[in-house]
Amino acid sequence: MNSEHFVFPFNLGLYFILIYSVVRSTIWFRNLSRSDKLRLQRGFFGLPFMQSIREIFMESLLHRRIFKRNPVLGYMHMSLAFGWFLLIVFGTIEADFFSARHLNPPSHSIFFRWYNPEHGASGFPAVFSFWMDLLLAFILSGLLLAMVKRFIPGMMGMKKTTKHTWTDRITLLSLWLIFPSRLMAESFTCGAHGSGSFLTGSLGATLASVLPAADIAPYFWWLYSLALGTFFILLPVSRYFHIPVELFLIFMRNSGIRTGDKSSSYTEVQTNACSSCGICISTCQMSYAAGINDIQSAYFVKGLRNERDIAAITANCLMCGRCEEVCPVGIELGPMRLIERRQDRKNFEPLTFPEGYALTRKRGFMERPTTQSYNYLVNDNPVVQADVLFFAGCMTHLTPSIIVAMKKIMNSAGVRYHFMDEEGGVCCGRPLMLAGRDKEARELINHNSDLIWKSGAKILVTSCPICYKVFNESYYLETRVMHHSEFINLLIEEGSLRLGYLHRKVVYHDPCELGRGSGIYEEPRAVINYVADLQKSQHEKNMALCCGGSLGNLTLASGKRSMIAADAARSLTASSPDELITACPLCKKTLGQATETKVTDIAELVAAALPTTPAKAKARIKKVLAKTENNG
Amino acid sequence: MSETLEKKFGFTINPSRLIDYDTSDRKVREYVTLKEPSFKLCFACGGCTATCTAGQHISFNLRRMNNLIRRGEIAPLREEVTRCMLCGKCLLVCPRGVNTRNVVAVAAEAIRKLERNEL
Amino acid sequence: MKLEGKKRIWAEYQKDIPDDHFFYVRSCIRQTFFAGSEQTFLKIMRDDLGKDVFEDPRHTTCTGIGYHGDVVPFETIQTVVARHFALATEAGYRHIAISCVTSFGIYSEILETWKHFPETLERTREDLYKATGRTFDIPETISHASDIIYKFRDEIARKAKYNLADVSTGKPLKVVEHIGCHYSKMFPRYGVGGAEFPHVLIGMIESWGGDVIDYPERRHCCGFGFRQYLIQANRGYSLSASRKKFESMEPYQPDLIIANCPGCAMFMDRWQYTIKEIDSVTYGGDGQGIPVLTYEEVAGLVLGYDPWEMGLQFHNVQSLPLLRKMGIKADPARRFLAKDGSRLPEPANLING
Amino acid sequence: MRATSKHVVVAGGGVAGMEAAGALAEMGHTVSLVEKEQNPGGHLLQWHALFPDHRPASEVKHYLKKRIENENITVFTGIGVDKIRHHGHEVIVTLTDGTAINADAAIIATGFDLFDARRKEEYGYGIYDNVITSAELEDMFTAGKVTTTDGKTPSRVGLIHCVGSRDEKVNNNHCSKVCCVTAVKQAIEIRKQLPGTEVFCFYMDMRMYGPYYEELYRESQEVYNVNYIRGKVSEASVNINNRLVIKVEDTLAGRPLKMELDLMVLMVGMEMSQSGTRLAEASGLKRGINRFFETGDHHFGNNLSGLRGVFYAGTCTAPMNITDTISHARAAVAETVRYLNDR
Repeated sequence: MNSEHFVFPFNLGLYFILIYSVVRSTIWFRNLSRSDKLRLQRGFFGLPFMQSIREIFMESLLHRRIFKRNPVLGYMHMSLAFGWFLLIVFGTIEADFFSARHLNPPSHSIFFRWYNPEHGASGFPAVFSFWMDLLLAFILSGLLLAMVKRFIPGMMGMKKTTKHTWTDRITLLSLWLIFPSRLMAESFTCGAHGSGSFLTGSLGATLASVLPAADIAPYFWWLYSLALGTFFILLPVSRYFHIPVELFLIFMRNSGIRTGDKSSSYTEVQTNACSSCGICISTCQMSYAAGINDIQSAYFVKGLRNERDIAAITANCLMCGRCEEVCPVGIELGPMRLIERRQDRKNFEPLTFPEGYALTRKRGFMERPTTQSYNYLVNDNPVVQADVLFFAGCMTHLTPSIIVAMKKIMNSAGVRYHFMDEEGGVCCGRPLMLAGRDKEARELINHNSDLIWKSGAKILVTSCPICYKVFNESYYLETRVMHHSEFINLLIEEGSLRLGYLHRKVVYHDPCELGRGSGIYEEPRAVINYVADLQKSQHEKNMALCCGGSLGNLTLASGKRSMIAADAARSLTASSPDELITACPLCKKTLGQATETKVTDIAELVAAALPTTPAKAKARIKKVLAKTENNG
Repeated sequence: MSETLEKKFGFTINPSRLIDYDTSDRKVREYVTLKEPSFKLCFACGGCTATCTAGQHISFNLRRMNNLIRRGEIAPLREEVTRCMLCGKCLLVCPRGVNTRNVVAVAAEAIRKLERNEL
Repeated sequence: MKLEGKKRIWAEYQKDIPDDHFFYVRSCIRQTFFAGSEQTFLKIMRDDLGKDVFEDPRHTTCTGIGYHGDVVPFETIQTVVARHFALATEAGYRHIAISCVTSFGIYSEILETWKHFPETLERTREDLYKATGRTFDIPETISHASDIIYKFRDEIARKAKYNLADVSTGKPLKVVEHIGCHYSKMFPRYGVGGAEFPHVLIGMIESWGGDVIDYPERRHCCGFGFRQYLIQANRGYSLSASRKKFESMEPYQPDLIIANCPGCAMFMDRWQYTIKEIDSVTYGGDGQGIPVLTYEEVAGLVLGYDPWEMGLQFHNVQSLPLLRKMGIKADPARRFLAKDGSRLPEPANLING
Repeated sequence: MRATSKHVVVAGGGVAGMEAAGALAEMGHTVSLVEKEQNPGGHLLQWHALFPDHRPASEVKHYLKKRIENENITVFTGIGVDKIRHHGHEVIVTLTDGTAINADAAIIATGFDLFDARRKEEYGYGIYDNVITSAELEDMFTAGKVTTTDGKTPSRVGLIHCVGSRDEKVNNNHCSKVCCVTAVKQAIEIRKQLPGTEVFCFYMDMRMYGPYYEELYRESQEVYNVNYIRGKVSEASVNINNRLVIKVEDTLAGRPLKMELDLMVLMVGMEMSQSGTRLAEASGLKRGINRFFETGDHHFGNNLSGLRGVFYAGTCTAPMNITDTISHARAAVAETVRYLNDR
């Protein structure tokens, strides 16, 4: 048989995937908004380019982030990606170096051994083929781990791993076949010609001693080429498409492109850049605390990619943002879910196999019709001028202790403030946004903005992180927006609060919307450290847990919520602190129901540290004396 | 009834206030119960309504709304569902753990579907 | 529907209806709108049953409409009724026969009040004496005229020339009975058969060969409800109440409605015209409207009286199809002729005129 | 033991009577248990399953049957108690056949009568088909199938609370306590037997006063989709298809509501028993405004009658569930024994 033909599948696949990627990325580029186009162009010829190269090396090849979280998993990805990369690089060098002509077709370097069976028997070539064998071994070790992970995820310290579609399976199979078949092919060839190094050479020799190596070799070269070809051709319709797409994503991100609030080709790139590694699943509290295992970001993204009806998945998420923190590809999962929630989708026909190759997705942005309307809101009440506005927020009205504390604090600091929603105000609009009803939220935002502008206040203090985030991000204000923890910190720094020290061991719980949501980590800690003994807890700052009460989730049943709350409370109180401090009325209520430990808002803690006035103290002493006399 | 008749008699036939359970349309109720089963648990204590943020500005009454859904009285619902601000305050007071916020969302959805004949 | 169940209830609500010597008090509405009924009552009582029924021209309205319309105070109406009793006493009658259900309700309400609050009786005696110098004895019995016809229903049946049946098929007519609210809903013990399943009209229908229809809204008010009808803007309530009843009885295709209350007879009749105008709906099996007759008129028909003598033609829904069914010969041409043969003005908008 | 053995007459062989008799006999006292029906057991005999745990009534019946299997107990059935009077050191109990029993003490456990639903004429009990009482529904459960009079499976059943309770129109202002939870229990049983049947409870207040009652109520909504409409049914009638039509105000919607039913179950309440009433009048025993026997003290004399040596047990003093009845009977025994010892 004429064995030369075996290169055909490989070539087919290679050229297909090259052309496909180029076309696809061009289309993505074309669909970008003008500003994003400019960003990308500017980025390409500037610093961002270098950053991207570096990031590609660190993340796409070395998989540093995964390494940090899970070394074994990191090694697996690294061996496959980086190993293969090196194999290609050195393969090409080897081919160019040792063959008559330079600039060979890719197939020449990939099937180098077939073309030069005698090569590397001795001398410098031998060193080179040793190196190539070493790389192959390196990759094979990673492959072994991959197989282990697939069949027994636990071994990789992964609680869960993603489920596969059948195209994924075929692609995976072909991927798995590539290197073993290369090993076998090379070994047989080497065996037949007594060449090859420690791996291919020795294995080849043993095989040759019992089998007609020369006759068998071609079959494995065919298999090798077929595996490569299949892999390349199926790439666009399988999860492994993320490998090329991730490179594109990195360039885009480094050029400053962000998700925004509408689906664009950037969201599409992100969708395709997800490797379904499953890290998001094992990080998700809904999974390990509430046993819900089909709504995590990996499934969400996969659903997007395959055009499934994912309304239920989209709604059923706490929006705590923990998955985004750990996503090795750095996909903006939160914003992408919100975009999906803003959509109004019906009649899906899931992508079928050939459609998977479609260069553009019909899934455009379909805005949901408005369901709410607040035309009944009028603010005809007289305008109140004040330097500081205090907006407690809906939830805070259910935790009056926080309000009382804030009043105490501001009074003792001599702050001239106006309690904006004392008689009950209007919702800040964030809950509506979390439910994907931005248009409606706008109505409330305008209503509140109007009040705030009229007040002419310089600082707007709120006790609710949910309000805080939306005030910061979606309100057009000249007023400085502060969460009360920030504000208290400010009062302490400028010395207008005299505080005692409470000898209490406390643990601080970062509310999602305040911590990950708005990046406020230090101020609350500073405040707490100032008045009490702040202990570390298992999950701090950007990896802090969600209390479970989140308004981000529309559909979660109260039972499941309390499971999450209980788990969070357990971990927070592991060091059995005297008090559990938080900075959100919703967290306070939710955790309060989940633990025996006293749950206090940071404001209450500070209020408790306020010195009691001498007069009061005297009165108390009198009382005590009186009592003792009566008793005695 | 035409203007002339109105003039002729000086009165009309008053529309009935009756809830006729056998003729009312219970599709919305079925949809809501399916999508948000906790809806069944409401025993009309009115806690949600008492704490309601929107309720301080207008007569939005979640307790009444639930009841109307149950009776299949859609007409008065249409506007009522649009009033809620979805702030979720009611979630924290409901003694029966009804996912009140989603009840509103689902009810609004159901009514939209009803109008599109998708129920 | 279990008859024995009803019989048990009827047995519990039997009232003592005297069999002779009645002091008859007329009804404002009836003697204006269908005077024939009261005339027929007297004719049946005196000619067919040979009873002594006395009328005093000095008898006045009981002012019930004013009382329920909130313009006549209770003290006043007590005095007015006391005067009626005085007239009866003076004429030596101890049994009152009342033509109007409103009056009947007023009388029973007042008697009950006097029973439970004797001071009001004393006050009334005083008021009446001061006003008219009259004194009175409380009558032994008060009967609604329908009670009396009920009592003698079988005697009437024995004298009957016609039955409440379709002569062509021999099938009994489907009859709806409607009882005035103030007949027994206020004081069940005052009504034959109580408040829930009054027997007074059912008894007549059954002994005269008809079939009683028990439809869901049987208990429902005809809609007159003084405050509703007397204020024009409120008449919509009155109208919709009647329609509710019609809608509910419609499936049974009734041939005839019998009422024992002036208001009911009048409104269930007149509203059929209004509903026809507003909703262009006419009820009744053949869409010819449902004739609404008083129990006296029906008794009269059974005894073979001339329908036009009784004034059936003065109802809005004409009863020609009904008469045909019952096999009663009555010449439509004679409907609006006066005794001397001169033409009376013909009412407009009659249903199946 | 025998030496101090005393003779006690227990009037009424229902739950309270049987428990009291059993407890006394256990202590070695001689007991004459007098029951007017042919078999002891009282209203329990008619019940199929009990709230709040759907336990078969037969288990409790069995317990009580065993309770009175004691040589110290003589059971007289088919005969009532006419009169009880205190004479010297003795209590003389006259039976309806004239025989007088001289005893050391007596316990009155004449129980209750179920409200006669015919007295709520507007509901048409005994007049319309398919209007039944809660007790008759229990018979259907025992028979194993709930059907309409013409043997069809009802597609909608309505349970009407407070029939003859909390209703001055029938001269009963008291709450019968057990009907609410009975309705919930029966609603669940109907849904279990006929999953395709809609069940509605029409209530004024849901009075889930006992342990696990509220849980049962919740379960009925969560698991069995029982519907609750707050409002007292004002009247029932039948339409041309012989389906019941009820009128009620949906007080939560503030609007009148009309509904067709295939089966209407009246949750009949408890009233002072007629035998008890006769006994009270003959023996000059006081009765409260609720017409049940009036006890010596609401809080700490809840078993004391006006007569020395005569004590009350169970629902002859007020509506009670079985648990409370048994406790009350035991309390009555304690009072009796204390009296016998002090004497």
